[in-house]
Amino acid sequence: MDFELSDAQRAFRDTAREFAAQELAPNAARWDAEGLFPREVLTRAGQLGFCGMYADERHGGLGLGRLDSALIFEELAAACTSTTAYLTIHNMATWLVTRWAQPAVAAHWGPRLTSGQTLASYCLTEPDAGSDAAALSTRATREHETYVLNGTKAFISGAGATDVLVVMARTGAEGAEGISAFLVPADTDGVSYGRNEEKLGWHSQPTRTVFLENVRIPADHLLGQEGEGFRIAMKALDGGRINIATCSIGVGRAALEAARRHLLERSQFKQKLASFQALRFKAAEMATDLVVARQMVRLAAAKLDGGSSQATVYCAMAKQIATDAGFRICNEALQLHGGYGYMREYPLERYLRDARVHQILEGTNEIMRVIISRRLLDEAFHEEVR
Amino acid sequence: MDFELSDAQRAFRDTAREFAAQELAPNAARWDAEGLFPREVLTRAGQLGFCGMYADERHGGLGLGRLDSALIFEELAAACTSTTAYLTIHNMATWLVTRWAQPAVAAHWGPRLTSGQTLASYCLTEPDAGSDAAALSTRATREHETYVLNGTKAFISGAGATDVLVVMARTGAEGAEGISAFLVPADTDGVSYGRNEEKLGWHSQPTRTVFLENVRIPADHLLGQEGEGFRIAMKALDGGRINIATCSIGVGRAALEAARRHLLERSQFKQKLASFQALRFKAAEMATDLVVARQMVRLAAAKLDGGSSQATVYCAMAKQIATDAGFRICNEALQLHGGYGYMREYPLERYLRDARVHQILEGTNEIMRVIISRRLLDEAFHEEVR
Amino acid sequence: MDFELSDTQRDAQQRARAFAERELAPHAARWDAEGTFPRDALTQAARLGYCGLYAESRQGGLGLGRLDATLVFEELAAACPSTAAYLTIHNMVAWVASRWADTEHASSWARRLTSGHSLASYCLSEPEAGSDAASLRTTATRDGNDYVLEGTKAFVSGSGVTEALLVIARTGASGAQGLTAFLIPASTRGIQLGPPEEKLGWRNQPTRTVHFERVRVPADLRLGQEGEGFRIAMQALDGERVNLAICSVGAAQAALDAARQHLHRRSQFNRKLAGFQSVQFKFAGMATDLVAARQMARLAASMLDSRSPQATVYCAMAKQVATDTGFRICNEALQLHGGYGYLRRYPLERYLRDTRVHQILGGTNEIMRVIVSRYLLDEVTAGGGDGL
Amino acid sequence: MDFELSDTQRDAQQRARAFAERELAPHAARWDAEGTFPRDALTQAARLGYCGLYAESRQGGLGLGRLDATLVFEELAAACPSTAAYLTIHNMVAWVASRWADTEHASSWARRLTSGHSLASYCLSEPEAGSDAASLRTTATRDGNDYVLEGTKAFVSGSGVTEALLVIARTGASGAQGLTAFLIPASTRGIQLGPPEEKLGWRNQPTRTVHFERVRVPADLRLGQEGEGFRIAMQALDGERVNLAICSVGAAQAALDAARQHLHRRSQFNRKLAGFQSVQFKFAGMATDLVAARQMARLAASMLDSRSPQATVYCAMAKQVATDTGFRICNEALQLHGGYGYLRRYPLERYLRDTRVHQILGGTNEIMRVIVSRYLLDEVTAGGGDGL
Repeated sequence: MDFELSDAQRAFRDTAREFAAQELAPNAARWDAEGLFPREVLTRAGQLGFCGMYADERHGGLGLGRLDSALIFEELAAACTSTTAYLTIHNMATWLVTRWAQPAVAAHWGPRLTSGQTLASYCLTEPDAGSDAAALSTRATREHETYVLNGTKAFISGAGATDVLVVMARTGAEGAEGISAFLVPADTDGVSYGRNEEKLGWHSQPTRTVFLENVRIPADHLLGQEGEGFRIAMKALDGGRINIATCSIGVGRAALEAARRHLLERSQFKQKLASFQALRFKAAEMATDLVVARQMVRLAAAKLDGGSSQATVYCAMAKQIATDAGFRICNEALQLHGGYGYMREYPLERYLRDARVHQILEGTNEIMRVIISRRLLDEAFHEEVR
Repeated sequence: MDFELSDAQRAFRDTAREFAAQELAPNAARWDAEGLFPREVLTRAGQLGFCGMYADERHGGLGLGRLDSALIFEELAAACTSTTAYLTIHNMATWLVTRWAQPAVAAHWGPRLTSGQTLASYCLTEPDAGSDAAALSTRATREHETYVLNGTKAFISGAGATDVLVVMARTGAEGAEGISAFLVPADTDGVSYGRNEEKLGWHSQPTRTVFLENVRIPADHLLGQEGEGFRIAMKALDGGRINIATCSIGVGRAALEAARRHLLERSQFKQKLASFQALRFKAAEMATDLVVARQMVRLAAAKLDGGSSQATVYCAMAKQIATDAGFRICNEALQLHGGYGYMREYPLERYLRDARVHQILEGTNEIMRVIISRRLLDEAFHEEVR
Repeated sequence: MDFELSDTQRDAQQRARAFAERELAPHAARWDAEGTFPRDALTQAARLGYCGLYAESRQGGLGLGRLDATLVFEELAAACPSTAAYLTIHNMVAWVASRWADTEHASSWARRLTSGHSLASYCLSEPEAGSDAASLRTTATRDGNDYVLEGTKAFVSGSGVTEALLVIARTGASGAQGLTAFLIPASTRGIQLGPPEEKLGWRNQPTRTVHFERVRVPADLRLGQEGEGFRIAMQALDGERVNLAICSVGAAQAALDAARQHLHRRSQFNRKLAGFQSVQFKFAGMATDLVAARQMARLAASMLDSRSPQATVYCAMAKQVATDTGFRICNEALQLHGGYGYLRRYPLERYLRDTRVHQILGGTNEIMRVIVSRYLLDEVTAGGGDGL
Repeated sequence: MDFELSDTQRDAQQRARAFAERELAPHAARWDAEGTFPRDALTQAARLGYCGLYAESRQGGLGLGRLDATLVFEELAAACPSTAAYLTIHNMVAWVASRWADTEHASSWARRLTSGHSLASYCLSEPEAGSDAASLRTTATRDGNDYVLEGTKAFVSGSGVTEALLVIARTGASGAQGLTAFLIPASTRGIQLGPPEEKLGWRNQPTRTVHFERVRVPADLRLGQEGEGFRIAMQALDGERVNLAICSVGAAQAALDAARQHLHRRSQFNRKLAGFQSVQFKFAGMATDLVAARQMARLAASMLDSRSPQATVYCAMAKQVATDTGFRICNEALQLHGGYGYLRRYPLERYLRDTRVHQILGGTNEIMRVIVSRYLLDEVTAGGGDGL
């Protein structure tokens, strides 16, 4: 057991911090205000390898572990949570493709995705299957050398601005076993989009409903085997949860830093805010919560890297604790800013808006409790989760 | 709508406060340490009418409302929560007898109970029917002019030291409709007791299991009609919940007052504790929580007094909020005392121990949520509860 | 002690609800999206007396108690928290004007406010004096029959669309005793407005910084005496804290109602959300906390009505509890909606944005704790739990 | 970065668990009820090296790291929180003795402690100096080859049954620089004990006030130099905070395990408690918080092991989080047991009583916030979230 970062990890972190300071931080408020999807900056992130962090090196990925990736994502998210959150989704989709696509398909799309030339969306959720992914009803029907997809996907990040869709669809019977995964080029006939949803936050990435109407793709665009889709989706989600949790750590850290500066600069009643004990205690609690959350995320990432059979439950724990802590810290930092916190001139209200959805996405935090309690109460694994 | 106490209410409160200061406060720590059930003091409380506060005047009760009674109980509980909690149970049982016993039985037992000469226990819970009271399995079988009772009652306050048992038993089929209520003189053959349970708190009242083995009582000791027992029990519980909530208000108030004194007296780092802002904020939150909880209790009591069809849900709300607040305030007051709070020399650790069970008794606070959500989600009453 | 609403109170509540459902609810989302100040709806509200609910009747107000006013504000806030909150600010100013106007000139303005012919903004906070009102720097210097104002006021709600400004400025020495209140026509020369602030919520009312550069105000628009300004401002704030508390309650009630509908409509895992016990428990907790918050707001309002010496403490308690609870309930209702809660198509994210500022305005909730702890720990006569 | 325990660590953990289940768990309830100090069990523990886990090996300690020690303490605390907590205090003193003993006399005591032949108490707090250790008033005046101690120490765990006292006393000017550490045989003339305190928990270890009246101590029992006492005390406290944190984790794990069993055993409404979703969610929250608390304790321990300059901050964080979490989990596990949780027949109420003091001892959790906020807000080099 060793809690120190290695030299390589420090180097990745520093590179990411520098990129974030140059490319993300100066633009985040504007992207939010104007609803801009920063395609070019994402491509530049790709040049550093950040579009395929844990994709394998054969396909142009960095081949990093999840723990290493978390260090990078934290730095980026501290500068622009919304953009980084999209980037984590792209990374998840990229990993899926490089890991499960058939060789020719992987060879074609892998380098494009890992380099960030091509961007991806992940299409799992449906209007009537939110938390209950196994109930999805989008169908993929085999017709000779093609699959034909029909259905509707909801809350799709990046949709309309991305080039590739990773789609979960039903090829078999009801339930989890009937689901398969597909790579769908976004320009395929029959793919259309709903309007860009107006949201509380995450304004630098579009969210749209994706309609699939007789979308015909080559049969080799199946990822993995038929019926393997749910398992693939769940594996992707484990990592996705760490990613989104990391985004909460990043934004929470940025909020804490802003609060710290404000406390040291602003005076009331002829004293610096930093001299009021009640505010000091609040800052101490925020900092402690942040460290707790970060530890949980790193623990879960290490479990995933180590192939632990309990990785799923650790990922669920990390997602719940870190996204709750992230929102709470942002909200408290806003409060410490008083009226200024409510204004767009300061980043706090943006942090609050962006962090809020992390408690909902990639499985709501209620679903995290379902996962955790199922493992710890119903199954025999209790002893191992410590 | 009027939030002021009437002159009569102030008078009751003042009488109770005086009694509490003279008879309860000086002895509470000793009763706790030695596990003494203060029978004589309870009889003296009876002389002031406190053993039959909301029993009718014909039977020697004061005929007060629940709101009036709550004012009295709060004063007593601030001096000795454990004893007052027992007293509230006695009041509940007394009310049950005077309200539902047949005239001759009420005429015999009523004045004895309201005067405090005779003390009562309330026997609802069973080892296998805690939250699920309708599943109780104690049976009462009619044989000519008698009922014969068999079964086991758990967690009975006062048992072994009281003279009368109010017992819920099954006379009919399964479920709530098969339950009837009985008055059982404690000296009836076949009544026996388990050992005095060792508990975290509530040491001034014994808690025992009550065994009923062929306990034969006259048929006129039935309270209300056959099959009416569950309804009676639930009505009693509405009031019981306000009572126990009030006990939490009382002990919370005592804890807050102790904390206040300590903050004003104790110095650290060459300053009074009362000058540290973080501790000041904590005290402010405790005080606010106390006022919130007290308002909820009074609101619920007023709903019960007014015969509101929603009284049950308000009582459940009050019980949950006030018993949670009471424990939290005691716990925070203990913390504000530092090491002293952990010692028996100070009352805080006793407050904590006594307040803890209020979150469990008279329906756990989880059951309160079941009641509230059932009404507000499942039934059509939503609009009225505001 | 009596917790039931009278028939008159119920009528007032019902009338407000009907008005809110008709005039506010259908437009609230649009006003928010487009940043539209709902002038017409406020004019409609004025016809029901809602621009001078507790202003004195001799100046055209309804002369209601604060408790009665909470019934109205709660209903309006359930339909549009931002509009209701602005209206509470206007009512606060109208009340101050009606109570302290002692010249014909000032009274004419008071009547314009209570009738809603003119709308008002409140200029108290300054960039360097948020929580610490006694340290205000804006000055009002007597010059013949006028006062000349110099200074800057921050976070002024409604500024730019309102006709009257209640301004607290310094006429004397430093500290609380040197402050004086003025009612100033917004069109007075020398008043400069900053750009409208971009905000998380309260987007249908503009918020601006207001600069006073040699603003000349006739002395007969002074409210009360010189040096009385801090006391007036604090009394106004007591009432406004109750108002913000009840606006949070109203918004939270709307959020709870929305959640209830959603739980009955939406299914997951082949079961209505309302059928999951964890959801039921969450809902029960929200409902309980909401009832408690409403009680606190009403209790504090009634303390104001009966001029209790502890009213300030209770107003502070009510503001802290109800605005914290209100935001939490809106946030939990959003969570119960899952992804939909995050979308503008549903009202939850707006409730969250609009209620958030209630924890900050009218004295932050930290300042509320300062007030309560001061009473609890510093005042000689205060009791602990007993004195409350 | 590596989160897995090594094989050696797992072995140590398993050995501790086996010891705890055999020697502590069967007796913990009785020791609590009867107030029995478990001398025999501690002697058994000493055979495994548990009386000098991280004491220096040249003085007979095992010389383990703090992280390794947490593995042992956690297992012991899961069986008997009070005994484990006392043992952490003994280990702290044994470490101080082993680290700073620089005379043969002092070293002989250090070896007695690490071997468990003698047990130790820690005398730091005074009636008027709880959180504020720098203001200690107990004096040690040099007189020839001796020091003469005068003063009173409060809340001394184990006093009356232990053979050695680590005492921090004032040899110089006021403030932190004037303090010095001594290791004093408990049998020394002039040491007077107050009556055992009645406490909420930790009932199998006596707590007393210790009075020093002209207590003459040979100078070769001084630990470190004159003026080094505060630094020694603070270093000892850093480690003890991690120890208390992990003892809370151990107790909470035991409470969680008990709750899990109960939920599978007990039925209500014809269903196992484990089948109710609200119960499942509560349980999930407890488990998650427990894992997080354990991580924090281990992180802080590893900071001590690597002598990180921020170790004090992390120890403070870990102590606050883990002791708050530990108490909360014990309390929630009690609640999940319903009425049974309140009875002594079940261990929950004991866990609650025993863990409660961890939020107070070793610096209250309020003092932990003081430490963290000082680092965050006052130190020039500190970052915000980034520097952590």
